[in-house]
Amino acid sequence: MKIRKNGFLKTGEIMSLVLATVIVTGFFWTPYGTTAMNAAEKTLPPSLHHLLGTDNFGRDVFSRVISGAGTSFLIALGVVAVGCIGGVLIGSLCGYFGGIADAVLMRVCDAITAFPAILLALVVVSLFGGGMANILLCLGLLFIPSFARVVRTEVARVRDMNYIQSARLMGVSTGRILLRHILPNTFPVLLPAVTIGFNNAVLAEASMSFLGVGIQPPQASLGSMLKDSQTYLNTAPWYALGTGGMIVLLVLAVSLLSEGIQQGTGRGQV
Amino acid sequence: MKVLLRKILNLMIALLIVTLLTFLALQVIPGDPVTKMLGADATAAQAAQLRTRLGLDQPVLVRYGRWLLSFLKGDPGISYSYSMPVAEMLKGKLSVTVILTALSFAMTVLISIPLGILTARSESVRVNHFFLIMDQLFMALPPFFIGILSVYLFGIVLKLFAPGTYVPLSESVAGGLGYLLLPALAMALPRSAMTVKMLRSSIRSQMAEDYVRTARSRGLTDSQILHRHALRGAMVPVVTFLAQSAAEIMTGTIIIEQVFTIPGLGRLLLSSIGSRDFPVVQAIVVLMAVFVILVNFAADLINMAIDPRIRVS
Amino acid sequence: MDQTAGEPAGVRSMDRHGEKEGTRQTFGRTSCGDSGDEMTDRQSQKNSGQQAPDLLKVSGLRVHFHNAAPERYAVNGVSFSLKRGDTLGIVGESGSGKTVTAMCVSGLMPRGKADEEGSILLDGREMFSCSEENLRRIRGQDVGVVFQDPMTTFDPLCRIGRQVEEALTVRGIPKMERRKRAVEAMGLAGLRDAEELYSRYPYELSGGMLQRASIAAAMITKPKLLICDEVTTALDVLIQEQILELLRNLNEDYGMTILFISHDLHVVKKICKSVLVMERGKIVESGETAEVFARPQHAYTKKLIASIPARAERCRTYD
Amino acid sequence: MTESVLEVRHVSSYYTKARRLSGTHSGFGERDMQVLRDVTFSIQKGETLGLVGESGSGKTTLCRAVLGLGMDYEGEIIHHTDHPQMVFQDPYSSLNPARTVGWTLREALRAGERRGKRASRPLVPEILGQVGLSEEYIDRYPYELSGGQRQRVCIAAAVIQRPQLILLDEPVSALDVTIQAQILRLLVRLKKEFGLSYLFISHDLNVIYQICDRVLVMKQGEIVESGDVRQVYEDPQHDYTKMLLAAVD
Amino acid sequence: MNKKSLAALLAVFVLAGSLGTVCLGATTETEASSDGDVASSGDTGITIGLPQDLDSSLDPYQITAAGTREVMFNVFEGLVKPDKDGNFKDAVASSHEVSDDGLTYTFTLRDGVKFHNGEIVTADDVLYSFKTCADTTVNSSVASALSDIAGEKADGNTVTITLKEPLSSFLSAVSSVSIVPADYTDQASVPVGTGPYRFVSRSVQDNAVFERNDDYYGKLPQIKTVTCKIFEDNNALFTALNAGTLDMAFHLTVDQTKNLTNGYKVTEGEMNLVQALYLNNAKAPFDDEKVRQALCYGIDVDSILELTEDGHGAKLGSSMYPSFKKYFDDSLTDAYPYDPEKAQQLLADAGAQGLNFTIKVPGNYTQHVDTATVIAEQLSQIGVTANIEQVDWETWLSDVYQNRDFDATVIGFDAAYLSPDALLQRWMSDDATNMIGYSNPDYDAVMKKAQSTTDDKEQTELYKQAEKLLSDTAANVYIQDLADFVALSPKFTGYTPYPLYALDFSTLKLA
Repeated sequence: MKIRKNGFLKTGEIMSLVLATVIVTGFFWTPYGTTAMNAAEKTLPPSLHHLLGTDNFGRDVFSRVISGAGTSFLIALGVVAVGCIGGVLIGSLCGYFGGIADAVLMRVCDAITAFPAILLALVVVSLFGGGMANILLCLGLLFIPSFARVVRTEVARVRDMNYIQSARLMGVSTGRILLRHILPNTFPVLLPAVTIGFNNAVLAEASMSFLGVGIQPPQASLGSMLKDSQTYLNTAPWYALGTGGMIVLLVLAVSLLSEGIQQGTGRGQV
Repeated sequence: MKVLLRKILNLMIALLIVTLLTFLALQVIPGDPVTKMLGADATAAQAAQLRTRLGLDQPVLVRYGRWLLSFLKGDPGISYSYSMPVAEMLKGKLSVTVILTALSFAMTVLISIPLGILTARSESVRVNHFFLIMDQLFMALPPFFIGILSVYLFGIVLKLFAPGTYVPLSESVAGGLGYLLLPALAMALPRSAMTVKMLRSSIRSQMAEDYVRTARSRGLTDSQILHRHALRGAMVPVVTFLAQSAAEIMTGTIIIEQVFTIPGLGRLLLSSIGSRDFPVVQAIVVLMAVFVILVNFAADLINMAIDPRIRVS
Repeated sequence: MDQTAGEPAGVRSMDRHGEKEGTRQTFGRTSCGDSGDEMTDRQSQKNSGQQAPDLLKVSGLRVHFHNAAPERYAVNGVSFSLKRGDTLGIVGESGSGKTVTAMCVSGLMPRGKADEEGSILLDGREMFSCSEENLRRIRGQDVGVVFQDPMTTFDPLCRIGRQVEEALTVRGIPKMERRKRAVEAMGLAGLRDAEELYSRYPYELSGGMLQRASIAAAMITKPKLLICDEVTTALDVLIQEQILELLRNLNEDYGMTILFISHDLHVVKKICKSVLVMERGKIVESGETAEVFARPQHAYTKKLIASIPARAERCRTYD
Repeated sequence: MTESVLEVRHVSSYYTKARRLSGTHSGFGERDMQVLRDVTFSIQKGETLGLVGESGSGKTTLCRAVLGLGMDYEGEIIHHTDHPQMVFQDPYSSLNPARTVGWTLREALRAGERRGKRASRPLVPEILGQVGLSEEYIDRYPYELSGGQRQRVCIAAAVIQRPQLILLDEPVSALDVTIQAQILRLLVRLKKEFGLSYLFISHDLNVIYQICDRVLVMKQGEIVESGDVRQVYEDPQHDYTKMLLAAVD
Repeated sequence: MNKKSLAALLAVFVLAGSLGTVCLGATTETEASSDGDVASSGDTGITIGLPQDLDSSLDPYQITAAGTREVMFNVFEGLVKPDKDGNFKDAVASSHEVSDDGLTYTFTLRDGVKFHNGEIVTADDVLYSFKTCADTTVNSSVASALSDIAGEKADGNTVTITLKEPLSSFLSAVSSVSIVPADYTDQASVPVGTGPYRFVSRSVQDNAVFERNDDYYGKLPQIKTVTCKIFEDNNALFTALNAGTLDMAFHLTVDQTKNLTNGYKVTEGEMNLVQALYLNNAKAPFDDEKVRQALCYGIDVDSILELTEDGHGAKLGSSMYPSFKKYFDDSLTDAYPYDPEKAQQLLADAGAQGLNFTIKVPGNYTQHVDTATVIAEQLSQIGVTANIEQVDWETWLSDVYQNRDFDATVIGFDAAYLSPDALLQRWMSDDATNMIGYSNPDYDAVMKKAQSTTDDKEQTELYKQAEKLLSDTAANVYIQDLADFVALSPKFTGYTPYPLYALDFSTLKLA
């Protein structure tokens, strides 16, 4: 499926590329240690040494923002993966077979969407502790319904197409039909769902850390950093702007990229 | 009519599942409310006596059944830690969260529908590009970030409103509502951007349908076509999306109430989860779920009104 | 359905980014006529008194789509005329440009997607020099169009009656009169119990009934010209027969001039007095239908006629 | 009596509201109505049996019943061959849009092999050649092909497993007249080459006349007339058949 | 379906969405309780910010949180009451004498003292208060002091209490026995005491309102209504303060005072509490003294003060804060100078390299979270991984304080009443509130001796010995008495710091 170049795709690509390199390097090296404190350099304004200035412990905000972005990026990716896989599984089963399984699973999905995410997060965190894996698991669970619904409608539509009938006639097994014939056709629908999923995952993780339920210090997380930066809005506004700005950039890059791809394949809108 | 009954049935089942899920989730959370209420050095006898008084010694399902019955009768039980009726604790707070959600939802609808129609009709490529970029930008703004910035900008720098002084509506409707405007907007902005994007693409796809060409052949102007035909069809997916947004706004209030220090359900939910105050948590979660399911049901009804075929399917 | 990959898909689709605006070159022929005021029924009868013999005169029509290859013209220098009360058929395979020609005549060409040249005189008025406002007035008033697929030609969310009378609604005809004329038109189009069907939804009617309603909607304003674009293709043989019967009555009893587009030579043979054969945007042959079918001159016409397994010759080509 | 490939005895079927998923609207308000009424016929080996009738006469339902594609029916359907194949009317939904032509054909080969049809494993280019398409089409996606080319690929896919019976549901009615002729010629050639038998469904009597040996005329789910195609065309018995023939003349 | 009806349809949708929910809200919406806070106009009212909600039960003997005790200081009074210099002056009692053998205490009731519900205070109320307090108080040091009572007798308006053996801190224990009306069972939700302010109402998570007790026997406070506004955490409180909606806030951090832009007067004092990294001695790895000592060497208290409070705050070496001068042993402050190599050596000896533990800290106290963050960073220099788990206040109370389910925590312990026991009694092995499970027989012996001697000089020496034992065995990593910054609106003045964790509304007056 060739993708035509367009404005969105280019900007999206550049932004994602820059962000990805910054984040990946962040995993191995950051200008300063993400937790290295320096009493002498408390709340310094942005300068060449400290691109985004320093926080109330004298830690370099830029390094912490990068590693925080790294954490959020990994969690968002994991959440979308869990949501996507779970969603595709449930969606294709319901979409293809329908019947009671479909009715039951869909009602459970309705219930999960009606469930305030925070409560589930708290249950998981209080049970298993606040590590990245638990947050990833619990958010992932919450994202399954949205993917499931999208995939289910698409699978139901494709299931009755002629080329699926002929595949059945040829003797292709049901599993293979689902996996090799039907699912590739759901990818164009999955892309927007993945993008929206990614954006919501980044925001959900940040909100949970903001409420003190998500990633625990000293690990840098954009949400908890944003919460701490509230107090210093007056003397160190760059602390809040830098952190919040990174969240916006992360989300913007991915949505531009996906918009670009959709435009390119003619499925987006003008 | 049969379709309506089936929808109502689905609604009931979803509600039941939510209440059951909440109830089970709360049993699973570690930390026993009784020790919390009596303190660590309470004697075993005292603990057992309290447990029976609260009915905690019954099997889970019996307790669930009894709770559900009393909830349906409007009495969500007594709070463990504050030993006040839960209804008493909720009353001021529920209306705050509900009004905040309704306000934010109304803003989303009022911003996105006109804007969506406007952008769908504009032919010039430049205008479209501008709107697309604005959409992308606003969609990426997390509500709590907008919240922090606006509290700082409007609250502390410009002193337009005084953060932390939420006056309940019972006292001054203007004061209360005025205070809620900003938090509602903070939640509404990203939502409306998404809705505008969706409405525009939905209108565009309707305008490409065959019946639009037929209508043109009858001499209708573009705006006549849009308002008499295309817009209605385009609304169906948007209505469903809006209902979903209402649900997301409701759960979003938990964070926004924190940023704007509004005494709503969100803060109470967080602290009662901390103190394992099950009746309060249970009541809040179920109320939120009821709201979400009701709004989705309303969306289904409206979609049925718009598209006769849904009535029949 | 002739919508195959060959046919330029760009006819109806949205314009791509950065397409340059379409240009409508006119050769400065006669003006569009009284563009200013509102053209009402009575007035159009009045100035058709000194009617030109031909209701429609197309000369040198060339259409090039922006997204098509540079030298590939959808319509490449088409000229023909259509007398009042005549039924002219345009025949050709998909990609021959027959539908594009119809679109130009009915003024339904989407803006900004193609360059159009040449002249189209409709009842003495030059379509190309008309303002968009006038074109809009002509559509539905002087030209009625019936489209191919009855299932998608109606707005599914809107009752049938309201759509049949729409050409009148936009012309400010009061509600009661609109309803009366709509029911009357539906009756004329062969719909039994039109009163009851008036308030039904499109999904409640069969293909044949929808096509009849579509014809009623097109002729409710008694247009001078009725364009039928593949109207029988999506229908069964028996219903096709009934629709053709209806069109024949409209032509004979009401003098309705019909421009009939189709890829099905059988159907064209049954209804059209004269016929044009088009191939890749050009008219390769034209004349009386019987004459053209009996003694086709052009090689392409011969090939077309040969591939119809017409029952008359009864030869088993595949034995 | 050459042995028969398919026997259908007294098949009747009632159309109950299809098992649609909640949420997706299932089209028109249908009630329980009888779609097939006591249909009986058989197809001999190497024969092309025509089935003509208007839409809603039950042609497609009969096809689905014969192929067992989820249609419940009374009566008996006996297949003397295994895995009959089908070619559909609408070329746009007959090929997997997300897969190349080569992939689809390989998939058909692979499914065939799994069922032990080892036989001579024809290569994909060779198969395409049989239906008049060059090798370059292997890596093409369906949206890059014309209607006629797609139908050729569908026929290739149907023929690849060398089934004895192929059902053709309006295979050419979506195509231009000139292309129709080419496809019909291809079908006849393949029948001779691989000894196939066809159930050829169409609403176009002339196409039926050109290609079929025997013909069944169906009206509202019932076979009203059947017999040798020349005899039925020259001397139609049932007035419904007469009406159909008159309309085409 | 013309435009009009479509617009109508949309309006219905918006209405359905909001009406459905509002009426949902309305079903439980009745007139909100009279908790609307009175605009702080003129001399009548003041709004004070609290970083966390008051305890669920306001019964004086059940109060556990220091934050609740310092507010309820205005509502409840004992027979005697501490003043701003730390001495005990008569309150409900008009006078008190102690027999020279220190065994009998006679209090004469002040006549005409009324409870907030209008009843006159009688000797029976006093007896009832002492008996109920002894049975139900959660404060172990008060309970053990009251257990020393041999008998109580009331005649007319005097109450005499005889002890089994002399107890130097008994008078301070008496100050914490709040006098309550006999057989009044509703203290938990509607507390009634004799203090200068009476309780009006509270709305959970939102506010608590107190009003001047007009028939208070002592000097009538000038401010009529005191509204305490409750915030989820320090940030929210600070934002409201900065915007001028609060008149007063206390326990601010030094950074917050620097970010204050509304021209409020800031006074600095000490919080009078012992902040330390409290280690769960009952659980590995902190049951091993070497490991605890390693942490003491591995944590640089000076840099903690520097980073979190720009150097403010007072270092301390044991469970005693500097402003309690009489018993503060300054020599212990630098018992464990910062020595990373020694720390690592000790860890190696104890076989605990690569130590990994969790610090559970209440999220709503920024000071404690900041200290924990710095500690975690410092320990990572010596190869020790300290994970920080922020929990909300209620969870800290139940998990850490009551159920002792923690490795380490950063918190501050205050003195419930002005006596060394209030700070040291807790660490005796048989004490119910000994949350770190510290058990050291020598410490118990020294403490018992200290509590029973009547010679003040010897007693002080014994208490200091107890403190030294805590420091030698490195029971916890003692850090500081936090600097307490109080911001007060220029409209008010008269804030007087107390030598214990108390906030006296009655001294506040208009500037």
